[in-house]
Amino acid sequence: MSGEAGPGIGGPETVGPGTAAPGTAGPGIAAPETVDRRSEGLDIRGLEVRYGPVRALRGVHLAVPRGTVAAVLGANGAGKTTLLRAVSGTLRFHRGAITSGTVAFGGSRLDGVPAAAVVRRGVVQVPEGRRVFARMTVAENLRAGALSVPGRRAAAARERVLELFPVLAERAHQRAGLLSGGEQQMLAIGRALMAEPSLLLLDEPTLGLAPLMAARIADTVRQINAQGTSVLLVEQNAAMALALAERAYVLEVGEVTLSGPAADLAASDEVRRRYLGVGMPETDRPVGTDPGPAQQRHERTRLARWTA
Amino acid sequence: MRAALRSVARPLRAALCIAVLAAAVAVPFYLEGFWLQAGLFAMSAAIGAIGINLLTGATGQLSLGHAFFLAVGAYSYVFLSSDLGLPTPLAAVAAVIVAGVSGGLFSPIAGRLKGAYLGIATLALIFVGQHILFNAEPVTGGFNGRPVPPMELFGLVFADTPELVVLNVPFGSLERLWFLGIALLAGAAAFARGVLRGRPGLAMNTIRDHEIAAGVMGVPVARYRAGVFVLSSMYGGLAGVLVALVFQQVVPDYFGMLLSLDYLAMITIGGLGSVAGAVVGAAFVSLLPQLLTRYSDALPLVAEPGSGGVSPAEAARILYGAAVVAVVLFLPGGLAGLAMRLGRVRSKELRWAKSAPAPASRR
Amino acid sequence: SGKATGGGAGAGAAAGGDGVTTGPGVTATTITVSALTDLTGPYASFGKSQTQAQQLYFDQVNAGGGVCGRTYELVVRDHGYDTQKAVAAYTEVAPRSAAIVQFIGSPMITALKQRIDGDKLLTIPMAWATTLLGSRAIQVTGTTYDVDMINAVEFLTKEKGIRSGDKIGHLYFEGDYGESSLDGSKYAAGKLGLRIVEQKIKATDQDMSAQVAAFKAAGVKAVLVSVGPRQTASLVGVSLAKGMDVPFVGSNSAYAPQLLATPAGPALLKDFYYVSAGTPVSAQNPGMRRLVADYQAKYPGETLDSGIPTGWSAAMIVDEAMKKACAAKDLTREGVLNAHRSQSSFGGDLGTPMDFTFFDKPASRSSYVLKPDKTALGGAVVFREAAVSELAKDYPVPVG
Amino acid sequence: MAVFLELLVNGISVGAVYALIALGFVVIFKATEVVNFTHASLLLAGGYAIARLHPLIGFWAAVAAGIGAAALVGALVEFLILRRAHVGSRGVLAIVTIGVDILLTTELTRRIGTEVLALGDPWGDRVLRIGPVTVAETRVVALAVAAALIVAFLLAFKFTGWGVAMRATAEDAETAALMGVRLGRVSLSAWAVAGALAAVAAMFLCVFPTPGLDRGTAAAAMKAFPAAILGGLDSTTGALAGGLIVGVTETLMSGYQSELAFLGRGIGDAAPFLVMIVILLLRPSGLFGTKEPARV
Amino acid sequence: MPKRNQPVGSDGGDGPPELVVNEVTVRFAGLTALDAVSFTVAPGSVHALIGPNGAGKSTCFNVLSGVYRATSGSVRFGGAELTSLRPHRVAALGVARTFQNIALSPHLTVRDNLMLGRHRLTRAGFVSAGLRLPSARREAVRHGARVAEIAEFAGVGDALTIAVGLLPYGVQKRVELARALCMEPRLLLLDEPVAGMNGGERREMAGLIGSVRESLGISILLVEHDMGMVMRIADAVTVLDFGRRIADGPPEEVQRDPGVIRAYLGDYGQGESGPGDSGGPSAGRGQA
Ligand SMILES: Nc1ncnc2c1ncn2[C@@H]1O[C@H](COP(=O)(O)OP(=O)(O)OP(=O)(O)O)[C@@H](O)[C@H]1O
Ligand SMILES: Nc1ncnc2c1ncn2[C@@H]1O[C@H](COP(=O)(O)OP(=O)(O)OP(=O)(O)O)[C@@H](O)[C@H]1O
Ligand SMILES: [Mg+2]
Ligand SMILES: [Mg+2]
Repeated sequence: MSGEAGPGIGGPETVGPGTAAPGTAGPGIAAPETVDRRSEGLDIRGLEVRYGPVRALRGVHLAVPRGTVAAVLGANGAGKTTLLRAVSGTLRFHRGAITSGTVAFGGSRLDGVPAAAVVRRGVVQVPEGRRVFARMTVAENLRAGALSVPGRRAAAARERVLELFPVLAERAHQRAGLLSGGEQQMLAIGRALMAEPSLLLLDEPTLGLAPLMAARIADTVRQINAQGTSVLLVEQNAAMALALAERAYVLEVGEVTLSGPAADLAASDEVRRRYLGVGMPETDRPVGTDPGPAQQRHERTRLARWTA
Repeated sequence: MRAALRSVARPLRAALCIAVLAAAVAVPFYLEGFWLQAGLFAMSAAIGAIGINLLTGATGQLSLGHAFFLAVGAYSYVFLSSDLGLPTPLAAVAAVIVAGVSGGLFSPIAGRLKGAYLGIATLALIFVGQHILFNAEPVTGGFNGRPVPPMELFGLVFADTPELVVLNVPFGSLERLWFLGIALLAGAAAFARGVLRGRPGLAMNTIRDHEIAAGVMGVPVARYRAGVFVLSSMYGGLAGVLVALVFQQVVPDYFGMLLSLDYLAMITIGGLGSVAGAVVGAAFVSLLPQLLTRYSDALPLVAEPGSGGVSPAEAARILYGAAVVAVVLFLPGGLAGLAMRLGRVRSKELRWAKSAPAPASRR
Repeated sequence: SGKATGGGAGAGAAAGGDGVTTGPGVTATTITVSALTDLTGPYASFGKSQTQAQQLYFDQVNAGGGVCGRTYELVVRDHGYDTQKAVAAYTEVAPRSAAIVQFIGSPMITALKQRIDGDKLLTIPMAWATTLLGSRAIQVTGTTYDVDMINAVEFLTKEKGIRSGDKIGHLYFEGDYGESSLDGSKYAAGKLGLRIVEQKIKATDQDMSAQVAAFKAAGVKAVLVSVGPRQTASLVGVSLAKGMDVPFVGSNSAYAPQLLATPAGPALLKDFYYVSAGTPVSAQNPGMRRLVADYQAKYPGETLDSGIPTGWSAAMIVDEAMKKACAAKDLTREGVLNAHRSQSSFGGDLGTPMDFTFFDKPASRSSYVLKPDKTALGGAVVFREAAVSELAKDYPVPVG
Repeated sequence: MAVFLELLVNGISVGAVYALIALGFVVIFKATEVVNFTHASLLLAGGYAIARLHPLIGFWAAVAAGIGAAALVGALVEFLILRRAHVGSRGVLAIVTIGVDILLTTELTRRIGTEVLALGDPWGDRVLRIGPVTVAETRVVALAVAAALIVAFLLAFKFTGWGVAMRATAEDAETAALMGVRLGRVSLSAWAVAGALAAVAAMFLCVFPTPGLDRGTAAAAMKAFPAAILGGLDSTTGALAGGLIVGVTETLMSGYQSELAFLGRGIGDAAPFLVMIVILLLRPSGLFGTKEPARV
Repeated sequence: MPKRNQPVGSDGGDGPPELVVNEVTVRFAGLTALDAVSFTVAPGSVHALIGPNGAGKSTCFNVLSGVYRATSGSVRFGGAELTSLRPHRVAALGVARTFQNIALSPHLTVRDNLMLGRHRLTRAGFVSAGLRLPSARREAVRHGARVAEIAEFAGVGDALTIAVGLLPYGVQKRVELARALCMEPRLLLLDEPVAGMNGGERREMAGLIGSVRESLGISILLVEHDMGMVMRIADAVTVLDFGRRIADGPPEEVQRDPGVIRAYLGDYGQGESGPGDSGGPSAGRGQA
């Protein structure tokens, strides 16, 4: 599986097990690009990841050409975060490991490389769920973000981040743990930008952000992308993600079941129904998503009152 | 499927329990004093360890002061029975209660402090306790301590005299105490199990994992912290009474900091948060040095005492230290955890010892 | 089940082929004696030299054909000054021992006093607290700490010009050693109209500056020292440095030759003395000479300290008791005790003469005054020959 | 009055040494959130190295070597053991350090055996006379060194990348790694530094007014616990304050024990802990400690 | 030893009282997180609390649930004044909440996490649990059954024996809701219940919240940034900005309020994927 170029790269959209092919078809990507891409951006081939017994990813092919934005959609538990962990080398913090396949960036392999080294290659992740350093001040958090870059550049980066998120400037000396959820999210993103990444991995950046702020993040992504940073975006807000990305991938229970130009995916009924929540009939259940308990027919069931 | 596992496990458990019990009863008829005494030390340790495991393991409150509560238990027993002339069983019960109360007096600290801070704050109990033991002579007998009146239960005296012979085995104090020890340990273990499995156990674990959430879910956090502290002190007290009965004389030096550290080692080696773990760990920690000392002559690489080189006692210490380290490195969940994994019966108290997986950490 | 439990004097008493009734620890060929010592704890140095001296002693006796047609077997258990281990070790060795030639640590002995008595097991404690008196089976050798201190105080008055009305400091350890020493000094002070300035410390204390400051403030004319060598060194050193130039007299355990190598050495050589019932290894009498020679032969390079004669004579005491018991054809524990208690003047070159016929008083009341000395073996020489002070002679010893 | 001054000065002077020891605890705690029981044996290791080496290579070289040696031991402890212990709670790690401490202490005391080892320091038993008060020169130096080191670390933690990385790692290793922090190096360096500090502390602990290094030396580390806590486990300033408070309390209490006889003699050792309790009642995370940001 | 807080189920049946937040102010060193905020949650209604990040929504929740002390002002729930109560006392009155950042015990099973929700309704203390008294046993069984029922309802029925830590985030969110329901609350506080979920899951969660309200008739106070959802299920909306209340009223009005648009919504729907509305078009717009 891992060896040969999986359908994820070449073909317009993949037909994964248990998924109907969406109607529309986008232009395929020619082979030479693939070659050049492999030397250039992020290239994931035949990736399998396990957490002990749990297999979280299976035969995933994914590519983020330099200077582009790719989006990953998927239900809870589909493996999005796992995918990013596999790239950023933080799987080991969760007793997980890449069991087959390769992850390459800028032509050199990332799999098996410790997280710190990955960062030094310019691949920076905004972890899921903020993860700010609660006991350190906002300023110190930003400082921590810039640990991998020289002082002068750090100062410049700091400027940019603070104008992007003015509130961080106001709160510079407050302890990050006391920030509001959204403020923490901003700090987390700002902290990542401090490292001047050439590939930015965003795990649900707009989580808990107000609409205005979410839009702001979207613009930010466009900006830094315009400045040449490639972005791998995991986002539950599918509409936004598809709007930002050139190319999108749909993960279901650890497999890429759908991929292609974002526009095409945005147009596909499948995606519209499941990830944009558009026109989803009450009765219909998403097929093939995490077999876990996530989906239940709760709209039907009523809960009786508790009488002692 | 887990249910299935359980249904298989239950009869197994029962059989195991019966076997263990039978063995326990048989022991005094075959083993000599040294072993009985070692066993009794282990039982007392186990009781104490269960107590501190409720505190440190299940509620996440570090305590270095456990030895103090053993002292309170032991000395209260002596004082109440010989000075106030309480009947010994009553004195024992009262002693446990006194230990609980002294734990309660500490609750302003125990309720408010967490983790390392509480841990070191409880060190104060040791040092202040030692000071009192040495200086409050009328009660404690000062440096040379006090003789311990033997327990007397339903006319049976737990001492060498009057002579008693069962199946032509002379039943001295150790043989008699053995059964008392077994009973106390079984009781203590069962109780702790109930607590951990029941409503309080959940509250304790949640306080450990997420204090604020616990409060919001209706758990009176401070009161629970204090409550668990009291409970664990009572376990300490009971352990103290038992150890006093074995020693026949309480001396202050015994209840020092090393003892407290031993208790922490026990629950780590055994397995944090679980009753079984506490017992296994206690047995390991309290038996190891005694065995090594006893078989010092037989041990390889261990030099003849006084002849320089690694002496038995040193070997014991080294092994002990190594064991603590090794267990944490290679057996997350401790010896009990290992047993569980071998028996493929997982116990919920044990899980937290393994570090939390990803999605939980959305902080 | 043929299991034997400890306890019960003469448990398994039987008449051997040679018509000698034997008790636990005595077989047709061997007599087992045990040493419960501290080789890894605070008293390691002491315990080591004692154990080695005793090993030496029994080897020599065995080489000479043993006693009563039997050879000695010395079982050594190191409890590292840990009560639980000590109790465990006792429970293990007691049932198979005819005597305990060495038991270090009075907390441990106190913890076991009842049982030792019950087991009628002749035991030589290596601690000299009055609390150990009053048991027929336990033989405290030489003087007790308090008697030593009484002699010390008298020494101060006789030779160091301390007179009625003066204050003398007493630095002592928490615990039996320090506190029974204090009994002595208080008694003497009371008799001689002196005032004692107490300073109690713990074995873990290292720096005596505060205590010196207190003594200095109180204006003491001399200081009694019942602590460990470390603290002694610190005390004496700091006192001189702070210009408190007074005589110091220590208990036996307050001094160790190792100290002379430390910066405190000079200070100790200046005006420090210590009292002991044991003859220092530097003593020039034949017995001591031979012991030292043999010891150095067997354990070359090992430090020589007071532990050696102490351990040796303890072994000798037990050996004597066995010989006598053998003569009486009774090697049961009872027999050994009777034999032991029948000796009224046990003496030798290694310590002041002792009387074992009673056990509610120290076996001896006379102590040497010794003085540190760089050149001497064991780092100390006799400064004043052993003598019983007037006070000590009719001092009512508190017992138990 | 003179007595009081004398005691006070002495208290401060021992406090300085305690502060140095406490600083070691604090560094480890800040960097790894582990209560480091191994510190006692690190002290012993440093002292032992100095004591053994000074006859051969002279005092200062020996001190340098001792610092190096202790740092190495510390680093090894981290590298061989703590790094490999994947446990959820910091409490468990604290217990591991107990195990390590037992190992090291046993071996070191075995080597030290029955000796009392002098460190051959240049100060000897000289004392400074300030009016009525006298204080050992060694202690004056100790105070200076302690103050200097503590300021240094205060700055280091606040302003150097090393400090930031260290605190980040302590709080959330994974995220720190995502900042490009080399986790291994950070905690390794922390332990090395703690070892070095221990050696420095040991040097002052084993010179006049104490006779030298012996197996009992490590016990002094115990006194540093209340010092570190009441100052605030994660505060370098706290270490200094705590050390001095403990030193002074202890000295005054034992100096005045005759007057305080009703409390029982030898209260000097218990007193610091009582003070600690009182302070913790008022400030549950010590005088200068930062308290957990509690919000949901 | 902890005692039970409230007679069991005393508040189970009867309908919820009104929640009146009056002039509540919360200050932290330097900043005012809530500035004299007042609003009222009508019995049995779904009331949304929205506003920009850092507006003070969670702070408000923390005041309501006793985690923070209000600097001034009052919160009345039925007869009780909440501002003076500690969290467990508030819980005893039947106020349950979920957290913006998941606050479950990762190592305990879903069942155990839910059972904790029963804490205020059960009474077994150390003694009765330790001695396994019949009372404790019966209690455990009864409430165990209810927990299973609620789990089923919340759609985590077959995860009961799994350690929460191993579940994906979305499922953990459901567990949190279920745990809150296990308290048999009269007032339910939900802090961003659908954050981190995709369209489909949001729709389901919305449905779930709806049916909670239908079947239990309890009051729900909701903090959510997903306007689509707010518009869909809220009866009334209060908008905070910089700790001050800038609007209050039925959703449609609030949605039109220029102040709200300026401070919070912006070009409403931009990058927004509320279930039903705005999803597709916005995606299209993004492409432009
Ligand atoms: N540490 C772990 N141990 C075991 N299983 C894990 C671990 N972490 C994640 N998993 C499992 O791996 C699968 C993928 O998890 P992952 O967090 O990548 O999903 P996700 O797409 O990020 O979901 P979400 O949208 O909730 O973030 C899930 O089924 C989850 O249960
Ligand atoms: N304990 C605290 N100490 C200091 N400041 C705090 C504390 N809690 C909250 N704040 C501040 O109060 C303000 C309001 O915080 P709050 O969490 O209520 O915002 P919010 O409305 O929930 O925002 P979000 O939608 O991002 O969660 C924030 O600026 C935050 O920094
Ligand atoms: Mg995720
Ligand atoms: Mg919030």
